[in-house]
Amino acid sequence: MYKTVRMIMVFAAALLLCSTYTASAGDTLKIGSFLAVTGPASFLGDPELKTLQMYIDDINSKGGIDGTKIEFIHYDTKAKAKDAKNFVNRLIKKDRVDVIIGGSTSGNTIAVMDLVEKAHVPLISLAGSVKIIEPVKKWIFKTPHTDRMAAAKIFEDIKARGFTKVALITGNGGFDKSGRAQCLALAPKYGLVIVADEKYGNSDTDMTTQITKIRSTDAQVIVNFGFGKAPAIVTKNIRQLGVKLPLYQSHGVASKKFIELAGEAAEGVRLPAAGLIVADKLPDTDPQKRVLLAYKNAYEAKYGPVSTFGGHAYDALFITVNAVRSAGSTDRAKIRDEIEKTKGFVGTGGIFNMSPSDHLGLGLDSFHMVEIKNGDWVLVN
Amino acid sequence: MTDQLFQFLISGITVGSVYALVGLGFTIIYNASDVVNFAQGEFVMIGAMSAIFLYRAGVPYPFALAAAVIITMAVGMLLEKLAIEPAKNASVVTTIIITIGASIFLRGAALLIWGKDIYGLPPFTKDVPISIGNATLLPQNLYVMGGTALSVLAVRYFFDKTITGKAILACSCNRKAASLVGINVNRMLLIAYGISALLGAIAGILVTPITYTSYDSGVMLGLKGFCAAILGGMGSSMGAVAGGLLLGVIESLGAGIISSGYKDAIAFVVILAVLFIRPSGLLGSADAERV
Amino acid sequence: MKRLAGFYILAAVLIATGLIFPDSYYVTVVGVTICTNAVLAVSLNLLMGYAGQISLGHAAFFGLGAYASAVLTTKYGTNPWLAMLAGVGISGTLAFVLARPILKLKGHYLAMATLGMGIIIHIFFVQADWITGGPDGLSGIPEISIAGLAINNDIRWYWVFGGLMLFTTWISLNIVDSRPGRALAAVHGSEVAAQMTGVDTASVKAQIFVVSAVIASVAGSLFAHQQAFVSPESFSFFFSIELVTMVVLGGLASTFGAIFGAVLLSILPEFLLVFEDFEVLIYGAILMIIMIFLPEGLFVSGSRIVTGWLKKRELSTQ
Amino acid sequence: MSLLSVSGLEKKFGGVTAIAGLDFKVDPEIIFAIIGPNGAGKTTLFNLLTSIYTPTAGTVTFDGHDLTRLKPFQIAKLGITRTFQNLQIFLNMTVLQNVMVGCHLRSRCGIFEAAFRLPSVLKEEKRVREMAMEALEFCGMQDIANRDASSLPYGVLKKLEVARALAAKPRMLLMDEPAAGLNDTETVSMSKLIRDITSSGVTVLLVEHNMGLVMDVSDRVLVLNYGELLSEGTPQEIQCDPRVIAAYLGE
Repeated sequence: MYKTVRMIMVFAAALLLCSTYTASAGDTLKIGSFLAVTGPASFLGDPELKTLQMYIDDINSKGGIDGTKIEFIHYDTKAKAKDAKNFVNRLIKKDRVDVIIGGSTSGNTIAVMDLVEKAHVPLISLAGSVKIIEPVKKWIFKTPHTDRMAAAKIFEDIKARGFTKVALITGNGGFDKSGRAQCLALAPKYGLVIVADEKYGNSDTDMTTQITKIRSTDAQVIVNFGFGKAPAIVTKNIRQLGVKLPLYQSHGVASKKFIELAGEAAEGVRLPAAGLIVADKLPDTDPQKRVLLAYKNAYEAKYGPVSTFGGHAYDALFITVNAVRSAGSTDRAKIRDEIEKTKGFVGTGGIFNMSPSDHLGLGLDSFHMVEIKNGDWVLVN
Repeated sequence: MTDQLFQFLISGITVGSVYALVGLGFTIIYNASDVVNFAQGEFVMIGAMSAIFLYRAGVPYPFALAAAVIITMAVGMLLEKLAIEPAKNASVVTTIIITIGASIFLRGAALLIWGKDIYGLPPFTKDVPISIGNATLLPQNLYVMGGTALSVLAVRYFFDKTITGKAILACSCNRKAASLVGINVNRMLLIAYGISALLGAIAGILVTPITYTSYDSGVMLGLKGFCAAILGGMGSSMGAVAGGLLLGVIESLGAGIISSGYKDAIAFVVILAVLFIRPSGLLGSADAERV
Repeated sequence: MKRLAGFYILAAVLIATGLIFPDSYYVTVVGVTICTNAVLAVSLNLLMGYAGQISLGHAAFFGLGAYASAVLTTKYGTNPWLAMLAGVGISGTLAFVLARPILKLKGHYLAMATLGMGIIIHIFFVQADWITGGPDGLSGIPEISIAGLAINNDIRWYWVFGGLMLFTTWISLNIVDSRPGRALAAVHGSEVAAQMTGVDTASVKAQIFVVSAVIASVAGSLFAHQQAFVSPESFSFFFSIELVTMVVLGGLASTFGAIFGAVLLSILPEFLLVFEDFEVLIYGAILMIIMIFLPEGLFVSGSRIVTGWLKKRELSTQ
Repeated sequence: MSLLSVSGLEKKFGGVTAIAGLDFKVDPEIIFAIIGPNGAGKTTLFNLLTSIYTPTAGTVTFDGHDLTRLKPFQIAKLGITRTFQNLQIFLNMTVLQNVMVGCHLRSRCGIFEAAFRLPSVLKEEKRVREMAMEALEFCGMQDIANRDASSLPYGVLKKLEVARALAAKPRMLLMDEPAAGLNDTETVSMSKLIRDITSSGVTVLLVEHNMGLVMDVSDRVLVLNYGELLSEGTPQEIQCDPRVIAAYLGE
C-alpha cells in the first residue's frame, strides 16, 4: 500500500511539469525586462524598473507608439545569473517578447548574450561592462557608459592634476572586477603606475586593513571601483585613517545615497557621471539639459531622488520606441536594424550615435567629472 | 610594520566583536534547545533596521535604540513560539531548515517593511578619529568593543549567578529532568531566544554607524557568527566569543599580510585546520558516545 | 521488478511530458532546471539521507564540474567529453582527499567544514579571474553532440538532462538496495554497531562522498554546456543550502523524496513570481510550515498520511 | 591453547583508572562470563577488546593477532562481534536489513558493482538474504523479517542484535547484558539462545547482572571490581569465594 502511494506521488510530481502552454498575443509591442530589482544590485534595478513602468504607462495612455500599445513583462533576477538566464528564456519562449531591456548588471547580461543571439531578439543592456559590446554582437546593444570609459575619464583627470601613482581598491563583484581590469589595462596609456591593488568582499564591513596597506605605499591618489555600501565604507575608512590622498569613485556611486551614507567623508570625492546628477548645473546651451530636467522632474515627482541608473532605462526605452516608430513594425529584425541606425538621439547618458561597429554610441565627452562639495555634486572643469 | 599590525588588530577586533556577539547568540539558543538558529543574523539586521526607522521617524536616538532592542527580542520570542516550539520533536536537519525558512521569511518581511535601500545610523558620539601611534580608530570602534565586552560579561553573570540562567542551562542538560524539578521549560526557551535576539540587536545597533545595513545584510553576519560558534566549540559561550574575535583577527591579518582577495578563504582554511585537529572546536568538549 | 516500479513511472512521465509538450517553456526550461536539481538532490541524498552525513558544500562539486568543462573547452579547445572526464577527475580526487578528515567530523562541525569547503571553492571561482573569468564568468561554451547528434535546442537538452536524472535515480536505487547501501544506512543508524559488523565506516563514508561529488560534477559539466555560460554565483553556498532544503523538504533517505523536493523547489519560484515583493516572504513561510507540520518531509510524511488515510477507509468500508 | 588472551590491560580516563592491569585467558567454545558491581569496568573492558577505546597499556591477543592497534571493523574481520548494553539497532531499517548488514563481511560487492547492479550483485544479494534468514531462524525471528525495526519492542530488539552479530559468523561473540530489561520468559529464551550459540562453535563472552542466568550458562566466570580482577573460576568456585561475596554485599 505504502509503495503504491509513493508511486502515485511520483506521478503527481511529474505531472506538475506539464503546465499550460501560453501562445503569443497579437498587435502590441511586447517589451520584456529582467532587472535586479531586489538583491545586492537593487539600487540599479529598482530605479530602472520604475522608469520603465512610468514611461510605458505614459506612452500607452497617450495612445501608444503610433497606435501600437506596449505590453510590458518584467522579472526580477535578484542579480543572479542563473535566474537571468531562466527569465530571458521565459521572455523569449513563453512570453515571446519583441525587445528585451536589461539586465541591470554585466554578469546578468553576459549570461544571456549567447541565448539572445541565437534567438534573434534585440536586447538593450543597462549594464556597464565593455565586454557587452566588444566585440560587437548583432542583437545586443547597451546604453550606459562602459567601465573603460569611466576608467579613462578618471585617469584623464588624474593625469591633468599631475599625479602618476595610483592605488586601486576594488570589490569582488562583476562591476568591481571588470572596472579593475580596465584600470590595470589603461594605466600605462596615461603614464600611470598602479602601486597598490587591494580587494575586499562586497559584504565586508571594514576596509581599514586594505587602506592601511595602501597608506604604506607611495600612492598619490586612490581609485575605488564598486557599488552598494562598500564604497561608502571605503570612503569613510580612508578619512578615518587620516589618509589625505584624493579619492576617485566610479560612476557606480552616482546617486545621492552615496553622499548620504558617506556623509562628511564624501567631501572632495571625484567621480565620472552622466549629466543627470548635475542637470540643473549644466549651462543652458547644453543640448542634453532639457531632456535631463524633464526626466528628473518626472521621476522625482513620482518616486523621489533620481539616479543615473534609471536614466539608462529611459535611454533604452526611447531608443526602442524610436526604432519601432521608424521600422513601422514590431518585427524583431526590423527593430534591431533601426536600433543600430540610432543617430543623434539625446538621452540622459549623452547623445547616442550607434553604428554597426558601435552598439553604444557614446563618446567620452558624455561623461562629466563631478566632485562632491557640501553634500552636493559640482562639475569639475 | 608594527603600526600596520596594530591597525590590522584594531580592525580585526572591531569586526570580530560583532561575530562574537552573533556567535554567542547561536550558542545560547543551541545550549537551551539544541537548535542551530540560522536566523541569528536576521536579528542583527532587524535590530539595526528598526533603530534606523524609529530614529528617522523622529524618536530620540537613545529611545530609538532601546525600542529597537525590544522589538528584536519580541521577534526572537515569536520565532520560538511560532516556529521552534511546534516542531519540538523534529530532527536536527529539519530544525535547520525551519530556521533557514525563518531567516528567509524575516528577510522578506524586512524587504516589505523597510525596502531595499542601504541605511546608516549616526555614531553615538562625534566621529573624531583617535590616534594611537600611527594607528587610528573611531570612537564608535570603542563602543563596539566596549559594548561587546559588557554584553559578554552580562551574559556570563546571567548564566552563572541567576536562577533563571541556571534553569535555562538545566533545560539544555536534560529537558525532562528540568521539568520534573519544576522548571517551566517552554518559558526558559522563550527567554533564551529573547536573550539571543537581544544580543543580535545590540550587535546591529553598535556596528551600523560604521558598516551600514540593509534588509539582506543579516545573512553574512549570521554565517560568520556560526563560524565563530563552531570555531570556539558549539555550546561553549566563551568559545564563541573567542572564536568570533579570532575570526575577525584572522580575516584582518589575512587581508593585510597575505591577500585581501582571498581573506575569507584564508579564514575558512584556518577553521578547517582547527577542526581537523580538534573536531569539537577550540573550547568545545568532545562528547563520547555511550554504547 | 517491484523495486524499480517507481523508477518506471518516473521515466514514463518524463518521456510523455517531453513528447506531448516539446515546445512548452515549462518543459524545455523549467523541466531542465528540475532535472538538474533532481540529479543534484538525489546525489546529495545518498550522502545526507542514507549515510546521514550533512553537506553544505555540494554546489562546489557541481561548480568544479561546470568550470572544468567551461575552462577546458573555451580556453584549450578540449573535447567536451574529455573535459567532463577531467571534471570528474578533479571533483573525485578532491572529494577523496577531503573525505577522511572532513567526514571524521560530526553534526554541526561537519556542516561547518563542508560549508567552509564550498565557500573556499566559490572564492576561488570569483578571485582566480585569470582562469575562471571572475564574477563575470565564462561564456561561449560550445555545444556538445551525442553520437553525432548535436544537442543544440532546448528539447534535446531536456532529453539529455532527463536521461541523466533517470540514470542517477537508477544508480541511487541500486546503491541503496545493496551491500554498500546497507553499510551506509548502518553508518547512519549507529556508527559503532556498523563498525562491529565489519563495516569500515570511514571508507564507506569516503566512497559515497566521492560518488555524490562525481555525479554532481557530471551534472555541472552538462549544465555548463547547456547554459553555454558559467559564473560563480550559480555555485554559491546559497545553492548548496537550497539543495539541502530540497532533500529535507522531500524527505531524507528517500530517492523519490529528493526528486519530489527538487521538483517542488524548482517550480515554486515560477509560481511565486506573481506575488512580486511578497515572493521572498511567502517562500520562507512555505518552507517553515512544511517542516513544522511534516517534519519528515513532504514526500515521506505525505505518503505516510495518505497511506494511513486509505487504510482507515478500507477498514470502514469493510 | 586459549583463543583470547589479555595481559596487563590498563585504561585510564584522565586521572581515573577504569581497568587496572588485567590478565586473563579465554578458551575456545565456552561461555565466559564477566561480572562485577556497577562501575566495575565491564563495558569498558568490552570497549577495549573491540578497540572502541584504545588501552593505556597492555595487550589483547586473539588467535595470535594483536588487537590493540586495530580498528573495530578490523577486529570484526578477525571474527569478533558484539552486542551492546544500550541497543545499537539500525532503526532506519527492517529486521531483515539489520541482519543483512551483519553479513557485510561474508559478501564482497563494492559500490561500483552495486551502482550498476551487475549480475554478480544479484546473485550475491540472493545469497546474503539466505544467510540473513538463516541467522533469523537461528534466533526464531524469521516471521518478523520484514517488520520495521523501529516498530518492535525492546525484548525483540535485544534478540535482533544477537541475530545481526551471528550473521557475521563470528568465532567469538561479546554480549553486553543480553538479559537486561527482559522479562522472565524472555530471559529463559535468551539463555537457551546463548547455549545454542556456543554449541554451534562460537565462544561467548558475557557481561550480565542476572546472576541466575550467569551461573546457569557459564563455563567460567571472571569477577571485576574497580577495574581489577577479583576472582576467576567456575561458577561454583565463584559462588563460594568470600572476596566475591564481600564485594557484592559491600562487606
